[in-house]
Amino acid sequence: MSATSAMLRAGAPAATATSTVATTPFVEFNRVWLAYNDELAHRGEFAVEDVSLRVEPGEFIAIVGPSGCGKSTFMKLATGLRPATRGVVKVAGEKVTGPLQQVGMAFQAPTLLPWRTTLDNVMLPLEIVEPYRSTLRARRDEYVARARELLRTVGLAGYEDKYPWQLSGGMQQRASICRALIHQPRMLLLDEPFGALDAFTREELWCVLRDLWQAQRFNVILVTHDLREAVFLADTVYVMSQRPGRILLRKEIDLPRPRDLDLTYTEPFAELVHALREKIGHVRQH
Amino acid sequence: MSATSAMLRAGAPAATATSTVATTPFVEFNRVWLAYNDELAHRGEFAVEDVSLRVEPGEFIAIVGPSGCGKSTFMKLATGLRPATRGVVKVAGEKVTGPLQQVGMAFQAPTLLPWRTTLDNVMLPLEIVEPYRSTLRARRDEYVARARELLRTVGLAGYEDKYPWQLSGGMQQRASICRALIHQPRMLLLDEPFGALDAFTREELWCVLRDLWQAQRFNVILVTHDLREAVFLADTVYVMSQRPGRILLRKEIDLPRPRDLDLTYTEPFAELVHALREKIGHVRQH
Amino acid sequence: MMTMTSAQQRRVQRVAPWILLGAVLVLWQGACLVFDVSDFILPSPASIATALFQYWDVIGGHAWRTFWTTMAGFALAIGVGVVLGLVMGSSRLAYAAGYPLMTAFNALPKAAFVPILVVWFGLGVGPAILTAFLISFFPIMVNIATGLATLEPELEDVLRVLGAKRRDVLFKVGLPRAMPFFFASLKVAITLAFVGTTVSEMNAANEGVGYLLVSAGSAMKMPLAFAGLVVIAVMAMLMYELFAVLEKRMTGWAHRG
Amino acid sequence: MMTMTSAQQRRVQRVAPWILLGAVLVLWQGACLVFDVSDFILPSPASIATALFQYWDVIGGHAWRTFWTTMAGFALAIGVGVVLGLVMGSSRLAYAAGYPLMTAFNALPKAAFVPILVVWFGLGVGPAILTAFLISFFPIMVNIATGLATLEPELEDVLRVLGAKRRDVLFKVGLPRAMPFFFASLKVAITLAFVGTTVSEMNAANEGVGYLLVSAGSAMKMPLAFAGLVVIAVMAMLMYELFAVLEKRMTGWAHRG
Amino acid sequence: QTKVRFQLDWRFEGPSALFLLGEQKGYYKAEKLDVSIDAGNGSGNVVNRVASGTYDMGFADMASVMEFYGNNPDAKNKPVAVMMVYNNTPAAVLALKKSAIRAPRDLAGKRLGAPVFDAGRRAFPIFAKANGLQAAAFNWQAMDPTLRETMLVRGDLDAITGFTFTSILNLNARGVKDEDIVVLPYPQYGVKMYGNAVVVSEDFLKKNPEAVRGFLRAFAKSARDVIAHPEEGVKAIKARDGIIDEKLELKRLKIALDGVVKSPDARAEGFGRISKPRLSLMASQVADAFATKGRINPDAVWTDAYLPGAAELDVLR
Ligand SMILES: Nc1ncnc2c1ncn2[C@@H]1O[C@H](COP(=O)(O)OP(=O)(O)OP(=O)(O)O)[C@@H](O)[C@H]1O
Ligand SMILES: Nc1ncnc2c1ncn2[C@@H]1O[C@H](COP(=O)(O)OP(=O)(O)OP(=O)(O)O)[C@@H](O)[C@H]1O
Ligand SMILES: Cc1ncc(C[n+]2csc(CCO)c2C)c(N)n1
Ligand SMILES: [Mg+2]
Ligand SMILES: [Mg+2]
Repeated sequence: MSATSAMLRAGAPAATATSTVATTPFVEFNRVWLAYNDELAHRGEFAVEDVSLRVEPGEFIAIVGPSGCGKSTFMKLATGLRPATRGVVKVAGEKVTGPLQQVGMAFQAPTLLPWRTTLDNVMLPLEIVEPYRSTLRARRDEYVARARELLRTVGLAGYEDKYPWQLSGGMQQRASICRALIHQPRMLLLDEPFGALDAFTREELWCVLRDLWQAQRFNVILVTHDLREAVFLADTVYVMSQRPGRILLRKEIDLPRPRDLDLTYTEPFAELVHALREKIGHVRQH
Repeated sequence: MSATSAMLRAGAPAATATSTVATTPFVEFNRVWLAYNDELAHRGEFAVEDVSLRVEPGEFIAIVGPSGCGKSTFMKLATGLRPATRGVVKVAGEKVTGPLQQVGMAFQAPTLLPWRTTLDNVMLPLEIVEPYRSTLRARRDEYVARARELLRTVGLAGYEDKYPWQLSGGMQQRASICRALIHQPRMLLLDEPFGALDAFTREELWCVLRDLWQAQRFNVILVTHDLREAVFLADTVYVMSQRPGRILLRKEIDLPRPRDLDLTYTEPFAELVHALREKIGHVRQH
Repeated sequence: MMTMTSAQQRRVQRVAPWILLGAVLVLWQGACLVFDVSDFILPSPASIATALFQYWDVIGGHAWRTFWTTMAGFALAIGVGVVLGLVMGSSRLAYAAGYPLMTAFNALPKAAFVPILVVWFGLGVGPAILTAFLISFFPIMVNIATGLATLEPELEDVLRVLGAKRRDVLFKVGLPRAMPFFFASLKVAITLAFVGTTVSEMNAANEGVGYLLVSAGSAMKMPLAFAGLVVIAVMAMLMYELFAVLEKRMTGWAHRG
Repeated sequence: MMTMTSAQQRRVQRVAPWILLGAVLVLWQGACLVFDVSDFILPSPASIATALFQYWDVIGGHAWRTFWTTMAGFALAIGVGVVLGLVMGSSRLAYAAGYPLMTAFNALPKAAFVPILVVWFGLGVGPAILTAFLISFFPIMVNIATGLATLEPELEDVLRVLGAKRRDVLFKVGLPRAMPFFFASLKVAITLAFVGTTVSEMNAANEGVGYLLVSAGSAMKMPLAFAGLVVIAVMAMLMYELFAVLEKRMTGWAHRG
Repeated sequence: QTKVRFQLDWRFEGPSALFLLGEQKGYYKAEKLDVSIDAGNGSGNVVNRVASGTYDMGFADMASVMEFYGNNPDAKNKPVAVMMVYNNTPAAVLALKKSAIRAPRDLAGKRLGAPVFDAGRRAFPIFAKANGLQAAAFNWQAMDPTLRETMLVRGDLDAITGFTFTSILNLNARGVKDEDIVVLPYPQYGVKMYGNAVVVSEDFLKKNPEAVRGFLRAFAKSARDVIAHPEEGVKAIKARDGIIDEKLELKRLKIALDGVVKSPDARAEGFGRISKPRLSLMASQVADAFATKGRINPDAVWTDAYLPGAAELDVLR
């Protein structure tokens, strides 16, 4: 994939995903609680409770859990969009106090800006994030070409000049993924990015994401309801409980890399998925 | 499910789903084309092309197809939200010229009204559709109780008085499904209603929908990306092509009714799903 | 700001307008003293306060008259403005036909119409109410129409798919969606309504703050005239506070930033 | 309407304002004839047209003066209104502190300030430009502030998550989202700007339509005075058309109903 | 009881005592009239409102009345002057002593200013002609009445036109002493125009001639009292409008009485009355200076048929 290779960024972290040696973790949650406002906090209604986890540099983690359990909330904590009510969130060793730089995020809803065309929506991070911001004028053509290439990768060639409301739901979601990727972030957060896609398109995009990650080894946090997706892509899968969200289970996926789509039809893969499914089903009974 | 039985409506059509005798079809598409505006029509860019199909009264159909192929567009045609550029759409024997009465629709995006609480959003159809509209004042409490019961069924008990933006993505989607059901429509259109839900919640809602349908035998058009969902719920599955959307395949699902969740682990079920998947994969190569 | 609790912030926000008001008054008084501005040009806050105190009862009477006249005109403006806005916002034809003419009409100084209104309605509250109405319905109409015209079709479809009538769509989706626009326009319209009443009273009345303004002007009591202005300002501020409360209640869903 | 093509509809919409204008004129002329309204109360369209024709050059000169004066004041109002709106809309403290005072100030008839402006800036365009500015910046400010305050946090988050600075969020999301509000306010503000210029010219000027109004009024040439009003109305209508075109271009995304 | 809606030319200030004292003392009631007196904003408006039937009677500048006749010859309900009150126009040119303007001829080349509707400004061509000046040579500045004296004091203008009893007081208030003001009253410089008169609409006159007679009787009585005791008149104003400054209004009233009500011309012609030749001259002067559409017939503008008897009318003796 030419777009993928073109995106290999000089400063990408070199650590490999599977190294679990005592490096400082890239993302660290230390007993984090969040209530959406003071009043809810007083009433003890938390959206996530007592979440602790460590993500190594370059690790790909997936989060699964029932609807409304606090997955999106977790994402907001990890990017600093919401401050923790209690506990500490650290990213790259520093305490998170506000939104981070160099994050790419695809929200659960596509949230494309309705006054921008698809292309301009995808270009948005380049207008904000350095070093693109200051070189945008000089290298506009190059960046536009990159955005077009990325859109082509997700099957949106020919829709660059359409407005968001002229796209189907799944197309909007794909454009939103492009927007999260375009500036080659060090940390990529994807909140159910493939939820509105058919199985085939979805699997294609799995491969796109896998290749990008394989080449650049950024950190990924993926929220998904599709256990096959989680197992295929992630190094580690976290399972969250019903609301208020706690982390119930951490499952390392030790399938070899690089992984191929055919892997999903193999026995070990199916077993991992099944095991996760069982666990979640079991947890739900309580 | 008490909500389900409480909803048994006097005027529900009596025809059974599997009867393919020469009744007049409930929904009939006759070579329908749609372009989103005049200009696109002139350029020959259609969102759906030459769609013909017949849906019997009380039939449950599912539509699958790649992202952007025109499924949501098909729904808009079926409800009369969009007029066909060419061809004729008939519902209950009458040509569709504008939005129909007595339709229940869950859009792809939740589209809850942000100034209404969840409960008030669910109550909305009762303020519009007869006979609820004229009896709303007198029987408000009864209707509120019904809405609460319905919300409980989809796991939203306790969230009745929250505003949409205080709900998670999946919760919004469930509220939107409730809004489509509350007024016991004769025709129910669901555009990827379970896309944002985890597997377990999703299967629970399959059963809720199945029971409601079994009891009332309204018409359902379900758009989905989940082939298991389509096969489990529908009488007939239609497969659409890449854009511009055409109907490529019509597959009758002759699994016995009532269907149980365990059915999804049986051989015939898996075979049907696999066959559909093969077909779609094959079609995609072209 | 970062370190303030939300309760503290709310308290700061409550006193902020008073602090700003105080600062403005101090500056004004200072400028009057330093540049020795004569009362004929711009009376100092101190002399205005003196006038306010001295003529309290007279001003009160005029103010009350201006207040209820304005409220009457403003109520009319809300009614007509909302209805016209609904019509313009929901019919492209009405929009295309009516908007340019409405704009044209509203560019005319309403003072020019006061004599005509006096001929038709006599001296008294009639012209004042009508002037307040004529001057203030336009922003309401424009904002309601814009609110409706920018309604997302997706939200409209939620009702249309139920077979809702045009009226239902308007009242269940259009109007609520236009509420933030409506409240923005109310704040503009109330100020214009006061201006309208005052202008009309300046031209044709024996009562009201407008009359007070010209009468104090010709009696060469500029501080008194400015005291009249201050009273109008206070009334407008009170109305603003009322709208702010209503806005918070009714469009809280839109203000969750 | 159902059976019209969109091209036909567009044509109907183009002629609609002219038809309405014609209807209003015919009604007005009819009323003047039937009720025998004298020229000194409300001149008939025919006599206004006569005056327009007869004094074409004089009116033209005054109109040009009023036009550019208004444009100057209006440009100032846009600049200041947008900036203040940005400040108010993005800072809760500024909103809480400034809004009530702004409302209060805007409820005062600007005519009362013209004498002060004249004393400071002399007779001439200065007071007229400033009056046009003072009267018209408020709606712009209010609407921009409201547009920003009602911005959906989800859209804001799209930028915040990139580590965007406050300014970026404002310019990339806040302002575009506020554009429909902005254009609504422009339509109100331009009418007010014309009113402001005219009022100022009525009070202190030797030129401009405002001067024409009072001098024609005092010479009991009401048709000429109304011809002046007509010219203002036409100028306002032209500006409206300009804004309509701009609005269509810039906020097409919001008007897709 | 006949209802009479009466419109003053201006706000409730000094000269309005002539009308208000009678109201306070019940003189109109005694004539079986229910009179309501409203403040006004200029003679032009009085003429319009009486002509349109909004008011039955009013107090307006004779020149405005004549101008209305000249411009609206076909109007059906013209105001008719029935009693002269300001026998001379109160208009004057005013300047500051330091400007070296002492006589009309000194005005040549000077900057003049006044509101466009100011009676003195509009009649200035007549003043100019009477004093050998070229009216067309003057470049006027227009402004709101509230600005006129301020601009003169600030030196933006060399001279202004205005009513004596307004402009002198306004100048005083701006710190200019009487001895530093040069006043060139029109009547003393060859302009023999009449000032304000009581006007009645033709309709009202036809329907209620007795009411008009009664009104004028009561008004003459009121005027007599005011001339005898101006302070009492000022108290009547104060009762109507609480904000007035009694000292100031007393001074204003006295200037008005001395200058235009008890002027030598008034004493010669008699209070309330006019002289036909003088009125005819004024009619042609107004038609020229105000460039009216048609000529003005002085006999249509004025009637003395409703004046009270000499005993009641001669308040100046
Ligand atoms: N309002 C619109 N204006 C113009 N084109 C549109 C509009 N809405 C949809 N389209 C186009 O119509 C085609 C079909 O869209 P539709 O929403 O029906 O797809 P879909 O099958 O529902 O896809 P998805 O599974 O992604 O929701 C798309 O190519 C889209 O770009
Ligand atoms: N802005 C908010 N204000 C108050 N409560 C909120 C807000 N956003 C989310 N919540 C609550 O927080 C809880 C967790 O929400 P969150 O969006 O994180 O769930 P989720 O795991 O992403 O669910 P889904 O899979 O349905 O998207 C929910 O119960 C929701 O009601
Ligand atoms: C204080 C004052 N203001 C305005 C006028 C002007 N005026 C003279 S005639 C006329 C026509 C009104 O219908 C107008 C406005 C005045 N004379 N006095
Ligand atoms: Mg979520
Ligand atoms: Mg779709």
